Amino acid sequence: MKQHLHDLLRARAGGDALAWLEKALAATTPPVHHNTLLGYYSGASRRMGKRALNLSQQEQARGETLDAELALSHWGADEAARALLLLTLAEQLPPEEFAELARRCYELGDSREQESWLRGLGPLPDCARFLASAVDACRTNIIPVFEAIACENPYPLRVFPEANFNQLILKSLFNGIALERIVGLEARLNASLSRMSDDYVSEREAAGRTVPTDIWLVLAPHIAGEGLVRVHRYLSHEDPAHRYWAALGLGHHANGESREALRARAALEREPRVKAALDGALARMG
Amino acid sequence: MKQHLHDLLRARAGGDALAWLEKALAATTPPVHHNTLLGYYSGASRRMGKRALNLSQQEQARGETLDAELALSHWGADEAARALLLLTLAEQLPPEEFAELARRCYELGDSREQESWLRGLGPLPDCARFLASAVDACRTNIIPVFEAIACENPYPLRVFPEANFNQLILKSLFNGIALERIVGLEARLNASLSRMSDDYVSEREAAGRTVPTDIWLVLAPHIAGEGLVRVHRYLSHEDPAHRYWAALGLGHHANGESREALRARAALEREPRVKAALDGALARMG
Amino acid sequence: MKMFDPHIHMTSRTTDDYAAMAEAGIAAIVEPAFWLGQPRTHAGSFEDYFNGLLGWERFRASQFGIRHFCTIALNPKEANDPRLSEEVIDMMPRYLQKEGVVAVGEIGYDDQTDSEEKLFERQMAMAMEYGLPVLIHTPHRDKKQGTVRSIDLVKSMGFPEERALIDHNTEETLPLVLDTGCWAGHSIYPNTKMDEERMARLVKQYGSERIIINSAADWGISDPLKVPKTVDKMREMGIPEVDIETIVWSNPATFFAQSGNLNLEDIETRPNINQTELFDGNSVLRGQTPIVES
Amino acid sequence: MKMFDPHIHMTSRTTDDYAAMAEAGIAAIVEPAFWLGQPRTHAGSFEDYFNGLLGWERFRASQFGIRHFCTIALNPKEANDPRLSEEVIDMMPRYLQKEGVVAVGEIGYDDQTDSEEKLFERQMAMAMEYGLPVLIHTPHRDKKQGTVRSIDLVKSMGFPEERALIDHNTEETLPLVLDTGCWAGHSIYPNTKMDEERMARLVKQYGSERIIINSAADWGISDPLKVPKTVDKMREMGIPEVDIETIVWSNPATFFAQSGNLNLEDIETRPNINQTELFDGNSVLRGQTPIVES
Repeated sequence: MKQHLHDLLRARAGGDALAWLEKALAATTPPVHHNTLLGYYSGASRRMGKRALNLSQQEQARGETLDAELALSHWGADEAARALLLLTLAEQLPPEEFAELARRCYELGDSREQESWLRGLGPLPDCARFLASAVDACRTNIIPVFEAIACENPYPLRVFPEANFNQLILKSLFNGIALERIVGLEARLNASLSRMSDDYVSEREAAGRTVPTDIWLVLAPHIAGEGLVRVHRYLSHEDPAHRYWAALGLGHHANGESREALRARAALEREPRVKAALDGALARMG
Repeated sequence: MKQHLHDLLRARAGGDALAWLEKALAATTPPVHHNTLLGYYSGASRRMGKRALNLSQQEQARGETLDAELALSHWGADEAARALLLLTLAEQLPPEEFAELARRCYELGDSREQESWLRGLGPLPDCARFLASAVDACRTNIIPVFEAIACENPYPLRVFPEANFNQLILKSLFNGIALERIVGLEARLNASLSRMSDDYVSEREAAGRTVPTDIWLVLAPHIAGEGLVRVHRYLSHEDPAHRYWAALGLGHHANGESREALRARAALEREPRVKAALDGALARMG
Repeated sequence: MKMFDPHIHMTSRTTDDYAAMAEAGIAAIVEPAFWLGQPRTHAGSFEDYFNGLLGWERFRASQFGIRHFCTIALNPKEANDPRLSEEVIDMMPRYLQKEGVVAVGEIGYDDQTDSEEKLFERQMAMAMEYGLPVLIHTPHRDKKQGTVRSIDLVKSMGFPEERALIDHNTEETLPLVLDTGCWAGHSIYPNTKMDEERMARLVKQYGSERIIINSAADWGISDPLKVPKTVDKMREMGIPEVDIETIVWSNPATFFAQSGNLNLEDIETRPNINQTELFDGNSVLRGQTPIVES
Repeated sequence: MKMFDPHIHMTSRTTDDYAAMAEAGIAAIVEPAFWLGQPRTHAGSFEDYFNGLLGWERFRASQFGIRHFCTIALNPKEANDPRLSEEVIDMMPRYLQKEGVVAVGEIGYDDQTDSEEKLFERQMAMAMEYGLPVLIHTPHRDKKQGTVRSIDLVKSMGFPEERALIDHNTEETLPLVLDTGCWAGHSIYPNTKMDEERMARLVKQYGSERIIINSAADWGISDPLKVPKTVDKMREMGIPEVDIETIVWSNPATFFAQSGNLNLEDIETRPNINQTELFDGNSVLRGQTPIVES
């Protein structure tokens, strides 16, 4: 990954930027002066620019062999440079010193630096040691920072314990962030998440408010009783988005209880996208 | 002073309050637990109440033999208790430990605690070591805290270097605090203060704004040239307060240049208070 | 009508807000210690924040004739860094003995993690030790579960229920709180959470006993006049004056008076405003024509 | 008319203020690091404050389509505690390399003490090292003397005058500043310091070259709309549009662009507002109907 990032930057950056980058990378040779490194970590936006990498097909293919779930194409040049800097540091420093310095890069970062740091977490060696910072980042009110850890990022899928993963999903729902943007969501569905989502729908309904349409994807799979009845109700909702996500969620339902409801709806459904979702769900149930 | 404060509190506080006070005083015996002491320092307002001591004539007389310039009668019971606590600590602790703990009492204090601390500075042994905190207190925007160091308090008179004393006077003028409330002001008049006050009047006049009437007390004594001409102009101002303070200030003028102006005004003046001030100023010049 | 806003973060609000609040009849407020929109990374920041609540902010309020009280705590959103939380907890006893402090709060759950629970419990114990009420924040996410867990903790610790105020209630959590001896707070927000009309409906259904409302105004889109606006709505919907007054004055005053640091007689009278002294370029009132009351 | 408020402390202001500013035409602001009404006692508080300026506050502004820049410094009011000032100065280089930082400031004199001067000088040297402009606060007390001393320091250090903005000018200090190559800022306050009409008169007398105006709004009685209000007054008094635009847009933009962190082309276009994502109970927009621009 280190080599890949370096190649991507070399293919894009101008002479001044590359010269700066090489100087920054040279500063990773021990003994490392931490404040200098923190300065380089900050300086990347100004020196490398923030344009997205926009990978070519060939570059994309190479990236996928290294990490199929990393959305490198959307990273800015500054973000790639920051990830490269940390990957290089990880090779140069003893693990504890590296972890301490990496954490300071996060804590002292402005929003863009924090976003870069969170996006670049996955490729770091022993990345689970940064779990506390990643979970803490989920508490932020700065939506782009939250998106950097929650969206198009495989780190939560791979490292977050269930409780933290569920909080991340709930916060995405609160913030109107499409659940499709969460990497590996279907692999992390769980009973608590269904229960929490169901409580959230109850709260919204009691307050006379609308419900996020994609909530059914995480609510339906482990729900029973009244909650399941409610999903079935939304399966016939006038908004096709509700019908679509309810069908998708029911497709992940642990038992076959919903087969009848799905069949009944499929018989009436006119919207092709929803129809496909209903058929898919029925097919999953076999 | 310690004994006097203790007696004043014993004559006023109820049984619960006194029991609390004795417990607090007992906590000053080394080894002192700093957080406990800080707790007692804070608790005084709640336990002793904030009513002013209102000294009897006899108490007043005794206080004046100890420190004629301390306005004990206006201190609250809580403030007296805090001063007593610090005086007792000063006897019990090595000087450095005492100074450190005393400073924390100030830094961690709410406004009332800071006011108490500032009012109680003068009687502390080697009180000049707290100059930095006292000067820092003058930067506050919380007017009652500023008043606690600036007004009815002999500490600035006794300890402040000229530059800090002048800033205190200027800030009092900005805040509309009557200069009469500053202890020993006449003993600290100086040329810089006259120059700074004169610049302030120029700034106010250029902005088309009014000027504090008592500024002449600190402006006039060391002024010459155009500044002196201006004081003479205000000596005939339609507001008698301006005339009064201009007369008083000119009475402190270093040379006799103003004698003619004072005499001319005295011949016209109808306001008895202003007339007395003019006569007094002329008498001072001999 | 004299009103009390028992939950408002004035540190993030302006003097224009203070002026409008005083004009609308708000005579007393409680500013709970919470977070500032972004996590702090040093215990020293908390010390400076607490000092600000007890010093500068109290003074700002006094300039508009508003009595300012505060609560002190390590809030749950910043309770997950063990280094920081130990230091903040260590400094709390110093603050809990100060006269402007009327409760330990906001404590409670945010993400409902183990470290939040540990600090929630420790601070409840401190409130018991210092004889103070507690202000319990309930989470935005998984609110009902968070409320149930908060109530369970109050009960399992034997914390006096009449000294616990559980805040940010909704239609679903209010009956759970009223089933206990705890008080129930409601944050009235522009367009979300609880609004004026829903609140008035809850009062119609449940009455005024142990019901408290607040604006929770802060650095987000919020409205420091939500208490008076909810009063208007309650009137419009025919709720008796005595119930309204109970909700917006007696209830919060009675609850926080349990701290021993809020005197019910004192707060009946508005403090004198003396703005004459405030001409400094650095004071809240920069040379405006002063208001003087004798 | 697009306007720039180059000195406003949004940390102490509300989202209502942001909304009103955007509505009035303010498209870019600079928030200088200053003090918060009460002295901080820990360097960690400054770190959290600087992080807030570069993170949370920038995000809040972006939600209203306003570009937020900041300046970083240890201000003179808090420059007298040697322990604290060393630590803050040590952390500054980390911040001076960040992209949102357009100057070192506010530096300068407050009480005009020796320690203020030492830190003023050190921070001027840092600005030279990092190629940044400086924002120089002039004192309220003994202002003229403080301005003269500030100008003397700029000259004696050989600091490039075109990169120094000397702020809070009055009738008496403006000609002193214009006699140098420095820029002259003016803080327009409600009822005091400089007001709209006096400002317009100064513009009539001295023109628009190197003249900058700001609201300096903060936690005191101040007005975040003083820039647009002064624009109205200047129009009313017959000052040509081109001069007005120079004062409220080109001048501050040109001055801060010298940092390399403010791109003149970028700020000509308003950033897209995307509020769709902000439904969280903890975001600035708590579930209000979102504004979406494409």
